[in-house]
Amino acid sequence: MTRYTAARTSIRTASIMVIFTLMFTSMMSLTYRATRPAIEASQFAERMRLMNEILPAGAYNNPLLDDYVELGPTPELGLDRGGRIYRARRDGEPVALIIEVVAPDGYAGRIQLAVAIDPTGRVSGVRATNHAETPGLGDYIDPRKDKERARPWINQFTGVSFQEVGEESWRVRRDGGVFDYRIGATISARAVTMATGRAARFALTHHVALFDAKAGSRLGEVTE
Amino acid sequence: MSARLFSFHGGVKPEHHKNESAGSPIRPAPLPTRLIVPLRHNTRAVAVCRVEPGQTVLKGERIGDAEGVLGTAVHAPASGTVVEIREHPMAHPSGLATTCVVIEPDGEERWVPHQPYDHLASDRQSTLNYLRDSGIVGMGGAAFPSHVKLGAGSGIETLVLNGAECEPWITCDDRLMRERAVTIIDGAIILFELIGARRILVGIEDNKPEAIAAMRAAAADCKAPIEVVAVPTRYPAGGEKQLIRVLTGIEIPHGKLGGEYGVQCFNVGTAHAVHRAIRHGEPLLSRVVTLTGNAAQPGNYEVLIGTPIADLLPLMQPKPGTDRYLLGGPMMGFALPDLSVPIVKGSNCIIAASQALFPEPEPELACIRCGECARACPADLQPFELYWYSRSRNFGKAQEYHLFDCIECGCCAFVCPSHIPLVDYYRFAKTEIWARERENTAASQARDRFEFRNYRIEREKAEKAARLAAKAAETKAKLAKTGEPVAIEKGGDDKPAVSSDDPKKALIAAALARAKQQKAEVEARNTTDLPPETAAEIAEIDARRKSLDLSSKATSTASSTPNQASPPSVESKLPQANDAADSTGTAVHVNEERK
Amino acid sequence: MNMRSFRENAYNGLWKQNPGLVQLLGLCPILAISTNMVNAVSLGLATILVMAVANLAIASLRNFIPYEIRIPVFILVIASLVTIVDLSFNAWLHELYLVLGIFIPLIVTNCIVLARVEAYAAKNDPISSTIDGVMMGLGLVWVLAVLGGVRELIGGGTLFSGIDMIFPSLSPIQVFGDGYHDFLIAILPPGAFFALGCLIALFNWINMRAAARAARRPKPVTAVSDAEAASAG
Amino acid sequence: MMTALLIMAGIAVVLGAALGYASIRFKVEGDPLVEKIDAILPQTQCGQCGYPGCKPYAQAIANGEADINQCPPGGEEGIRHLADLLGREFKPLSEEHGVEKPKSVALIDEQTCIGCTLCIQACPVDAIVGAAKQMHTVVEPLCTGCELCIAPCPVDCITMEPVQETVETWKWKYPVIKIKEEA
Amino acid sequence: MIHSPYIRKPASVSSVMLTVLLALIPGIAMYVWQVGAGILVNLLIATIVAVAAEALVLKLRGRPVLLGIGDLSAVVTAWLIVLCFPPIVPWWITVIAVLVAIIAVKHLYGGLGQNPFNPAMVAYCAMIVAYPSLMSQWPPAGGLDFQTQLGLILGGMRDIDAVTAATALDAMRTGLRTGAGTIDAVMTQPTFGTLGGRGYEWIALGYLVGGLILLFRRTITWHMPVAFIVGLASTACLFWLFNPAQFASPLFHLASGGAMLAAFFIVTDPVSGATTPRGKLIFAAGIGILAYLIRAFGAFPEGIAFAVLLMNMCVPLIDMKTQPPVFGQRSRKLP
Repeated sequence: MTRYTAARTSIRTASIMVIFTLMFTSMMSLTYRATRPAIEASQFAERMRLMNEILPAGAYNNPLLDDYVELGPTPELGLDRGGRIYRARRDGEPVALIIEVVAPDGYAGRIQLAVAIDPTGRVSGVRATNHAETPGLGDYIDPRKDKERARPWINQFTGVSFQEVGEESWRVRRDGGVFDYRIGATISARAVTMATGRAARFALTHHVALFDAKAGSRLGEVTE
Repeated sequence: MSARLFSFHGGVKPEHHKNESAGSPIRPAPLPTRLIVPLRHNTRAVAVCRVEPGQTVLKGERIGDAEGVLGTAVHAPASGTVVEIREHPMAHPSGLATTCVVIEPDGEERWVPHQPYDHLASDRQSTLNYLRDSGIVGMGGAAFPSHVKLGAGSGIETLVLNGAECEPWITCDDRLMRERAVTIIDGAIILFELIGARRILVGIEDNKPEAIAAMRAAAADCKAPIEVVAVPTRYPAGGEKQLIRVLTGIEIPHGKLGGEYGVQCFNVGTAHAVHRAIRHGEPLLSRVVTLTGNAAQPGNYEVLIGTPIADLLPLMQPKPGTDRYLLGGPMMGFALPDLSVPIVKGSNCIIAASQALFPEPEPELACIRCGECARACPADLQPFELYWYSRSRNFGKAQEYHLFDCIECGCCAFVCPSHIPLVDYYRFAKTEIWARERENTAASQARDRFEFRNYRIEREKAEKAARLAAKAAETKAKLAKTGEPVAIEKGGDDKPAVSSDDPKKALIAAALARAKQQKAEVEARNTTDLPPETAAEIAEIDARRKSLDLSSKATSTASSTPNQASPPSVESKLPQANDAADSTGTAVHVNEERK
Repeated sequence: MNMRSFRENAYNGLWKQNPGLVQLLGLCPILAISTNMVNAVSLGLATILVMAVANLAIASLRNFIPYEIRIPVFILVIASLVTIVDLSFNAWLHELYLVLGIFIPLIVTNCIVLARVEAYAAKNDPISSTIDGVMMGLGLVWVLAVLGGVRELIGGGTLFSGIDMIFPSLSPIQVFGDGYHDFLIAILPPGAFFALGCLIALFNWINMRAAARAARRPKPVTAVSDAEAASAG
Repeated sequence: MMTALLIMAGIAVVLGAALGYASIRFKVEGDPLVEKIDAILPQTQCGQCGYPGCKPYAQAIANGEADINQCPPGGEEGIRHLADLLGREFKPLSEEHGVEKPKSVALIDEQTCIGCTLCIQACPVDAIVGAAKQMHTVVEPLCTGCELCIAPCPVDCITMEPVQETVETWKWKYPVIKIKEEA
Repeated sequence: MIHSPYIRKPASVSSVMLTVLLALIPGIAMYVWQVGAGILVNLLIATIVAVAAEALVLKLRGRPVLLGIGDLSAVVTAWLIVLCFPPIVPWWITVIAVLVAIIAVKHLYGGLGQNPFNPAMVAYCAMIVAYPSLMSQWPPAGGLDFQTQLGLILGGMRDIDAVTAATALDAMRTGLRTGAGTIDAVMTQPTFGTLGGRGYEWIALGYLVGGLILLFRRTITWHMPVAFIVGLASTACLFWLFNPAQFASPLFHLASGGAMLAAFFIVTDPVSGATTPRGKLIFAAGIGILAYLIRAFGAFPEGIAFAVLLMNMCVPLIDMKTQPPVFGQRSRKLP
């Protein structure tokens, strides 16, 4: 075998590297193209399943996932970079707002929640969409992980009205409120409870503006 | 009396047990039937024997000459006959033998002619040589030659006289100071004059008030600036470096002698021996030994060097229950492996040990790193770390933690709540490291010599090749004249050892070859190939002719080695490596005078 | 490809050179996802797929890859394959993807894939490389299954939790009943280290006993019979 | 899509070229491993390993030609050190290469020696001095105990004497941990 | 062959450990007086389990069993574990904790003297992480009779929430986090006494007395307790001066939680702690500072255990870097 100089070796390795890169990158992009429709369909189905968990399927009849408004950064809901609010209507009448809210003070960081609230401030359902709470300890906020399968903890918010409970009592029992928590994992419960309360108050104060906004529009500053 | 005292870190206060023997005055021990005088003083220094079996010697006659830097002379402790010169166990924990001169005393105590030595009239070096030839070594235990100490350093400010005697049970220095304070002070003044110090400090532990009083009385009578200082009783205050620290505040690092720091320390016993040597011309023939322990008659005896210890035991009448005898104090001494070993210049005490006085240690438990040992260590070491690394044979780490600063005083093991024989681990690690150093030195020496030999063989081959090439060139030149150039050129190329393309090299090779050839004309050409194949044959057939044949080869080998072109660095490396080994060894072995 | 080398591959992957217990490669995913058995096994299966395909691809292409750039090329191949697996799962096995979604990209960072590619596939023929990939993957799977099972059992008192997300007809087993106090530390990261440490200790103990027994027995045990014993157990 | 491909290709060119360049320019010459192995070997130069000296054996180990258990003078400890250095498993000394013996030095019986110089040529470290027809002597501190001088001697006047322990070479023993069961 | 020194000081590990146990008694007495005798039940359980586990492991490891138990170190570990735990913790938590400490933390690392971590603290951390709810149930001082405590420990009673209260540290933390107001407002809750937790401040005093006994007997040196207290108090003081409404006073921090127990009995563990004098100061001060930071900003109300473990990890480095200069190597050669 002949001895290569540095320059010749560089050219050789670089060209082989390029061939491999092009080959495998093309394979990746082809796969990406081939799978995109199926992935989007799956994601859509997944979102709808979540929506239907917190809002009964028959309660609305508008295309829920298309009827949303974009929110700008809203510290009140813990949304640093904005989020979406979906609007459920039945025959054009407002039924509920589905608000993405973030509880920043979870035991293991941020907890993302989807909260469905009707215009009177009554909670229709809450789900944790993303969290990293300690497995076996704080992850009971996800009903699939909750050991009390018959009566998941997070379902206690269903049907509770923010107006009736009052802001002072919208806390876990340990802090003097009305909501249960699990022993040893107060922080997770406290975070979810407080975030749900904030979402309810937000829905209560802003529901007119939110329902009136054009679908897909972006609300910069939500005002009264 | 107003001297400010300093303190050293650590130390312990064991029960001192001095009263057993301190009350009895020094008595001469009876002359033994045989004196066994070792020619070795310590692990490093051996004297050269200058007597023969059957020779008659006088008391004080020199029987061994000083050799080496650390050597001192050895003398006959009594007049009599040299019976034999043989290997005999020595006073060493190993119980190994060393060369000893065995003398049968005739009991007449005839002295060799001797007269006082005027050190003031002689120059310094000859006085030091005189002391060396009088066999003066440190009497504290390590037997370090006094002339070496006296010769080291200049501008010494303070002469420290060590009368601290901190080990429990030992009282020989105490008695010596009580009874011979004047001679000690006189010896100290001689030393003082020899090193040109500005003051003398005598350090005595405050549990020896009689000795302090006697020394003060003696000091008061002379003009030299002597101060007798009572130092707090705390083991190891009698360690040379600890005492210097206490008296002057100076700390002498490991491997250094006091001379570099303006202070020098001698044992009171040494001062006494110096007095005998200078004022009376008597070499060091005897020393005071404390016999104590589990004994009915503990006391102090003036014992001739070379007296077997077994001969001394009846003097103290050991009580029943005595199961072994310790040489030295209980903190640093060792159990005698053999009772026939002789008293040497460093032997200060023999303790009859019983289970009641020196019980078996409790079983060793795990180290809990409580740090007691570090608190007790007078060398400011971290004994538990040293233990950890010595135990796991991680010697590099142990040295990083200053293993060789350990003076083996035993304080750490004394206080250890887990009853770990810490000092044993350090001794093990130290000797192991020395052994490895020796092995490494030997290995690198062997490697160098092996490489040099290979180089030499290569060179010889090359020279042979060059010779052949030169011959070929000659032939070529001859042939060139006759006009056959092509074939010869090929022949030249066939010898790769001489690159004929470089004219200079060829010239050198030719020159070398010429020189070689002249020499080689008398040589048998085929010797290199000869030996392996035909050796046996030749040996059987014609020893005479064979040896003739080979003799020329051997001489050529021998002569080629030193004379010819210097090889790359190997020759120059060899002596250096040896020197380095010697100096590290020396540094490592320097012990401290202690009692 | 003969039976003998197949057995050797199997023995190496499942026991002797087990990636989880001996090579200790890919500790990050092993420790992170072994909180329960279902997650652990699922990721293990995805790893098998990636390892088999990656080994096959590299072994086929090995003669075209210069020594100097082998590592970037290997990583490129592995990363592409993992992306393809990830996308395919998302598109066509969406249920499984929901469980494994976040773990599949982790396979790229799993050193075991790169290690086998470098140590085996780059030097051997495609078929035995594929088998090596599968066997190493299976070795990882059983370790993951044991680890996940133990942690889940001690930490939560259940087994197969989350299986209903893959097979809706099945449900987790409550082993210790309701009164069990979850020993949370087993599920938390420290538990992963403890459990793996104990498993490795057990593994070494078994090996030492086997070695001791082999030493006592006059006839030495061959590697093949050991492999059988291992795969049977 | 094209952008992605181009970016990847760009990265590939740069990295490929850099690696190729580095592989030529930063090549490490020489083998420090041989030196490390050689430092562990006892330097007896006895050749029991099957190589003509310790350095060649070190070279052979580094090249993977020789096993680590072929050096009897190094003994078990030496094998352990080699195993540590090379990350291999310890294995007992290979019997075909000899057995571990206590360190010895050669001793020439001065009465028998005929001065043939054969041993002088055999000694790998030039530790034997003497000339033809003169009695030869082993320079004891230099002798590595390799035994290579024994075979060539025509009159069998060389014997190996174990090195005696002296006060200088004496070592303290490792403290034996005494565990006494009480009660 | 036995070598010098041939004489030894009459000291032993078991006498050291015995002194530690005796010094714990004032604290335990205060515990019984203020909170109830339930703690004694757990102490008994822990002692038995510790000795049994120690004996078992020593037997398995082929070590002399009696010698190992005789050093009493297992008992000290057991007592410290129980004294860190809530006194009404179920018996099986005590058992698991002791087993973790003796088997996993001590013997898996090689037994007494070889464990890099404080066994009692590892056991505490393992349990608070594993059973956070049960480990945060503290009985209010004088609130529970012995019968109830026994029921809780032996597992008869389930409704634990009803009878327990938060510790002072926990209440302080929750109070401040939920915005109940300032320190002063929180301190009016019945959990609090004059300085720390009601009743529990007396126990801290008991430990202080025991600690002084240890100091007096020279079982421990002054370095660690002083450095720990100074570290904790000065950090607390810094924050307190910065904002007295939101950060509790140094005295509160010293008197509540396990501060006093830690100062004299836990950070002073010789095996897992630093050994050089300067190292001891750094080690213990580090624990004090970390403990405060974890208390104030961490996820758990009490941070000493975590702080101890974190500093345990630094011990080899600390000991290496704080070696005192050896004799003759001091910078000043002349006084």
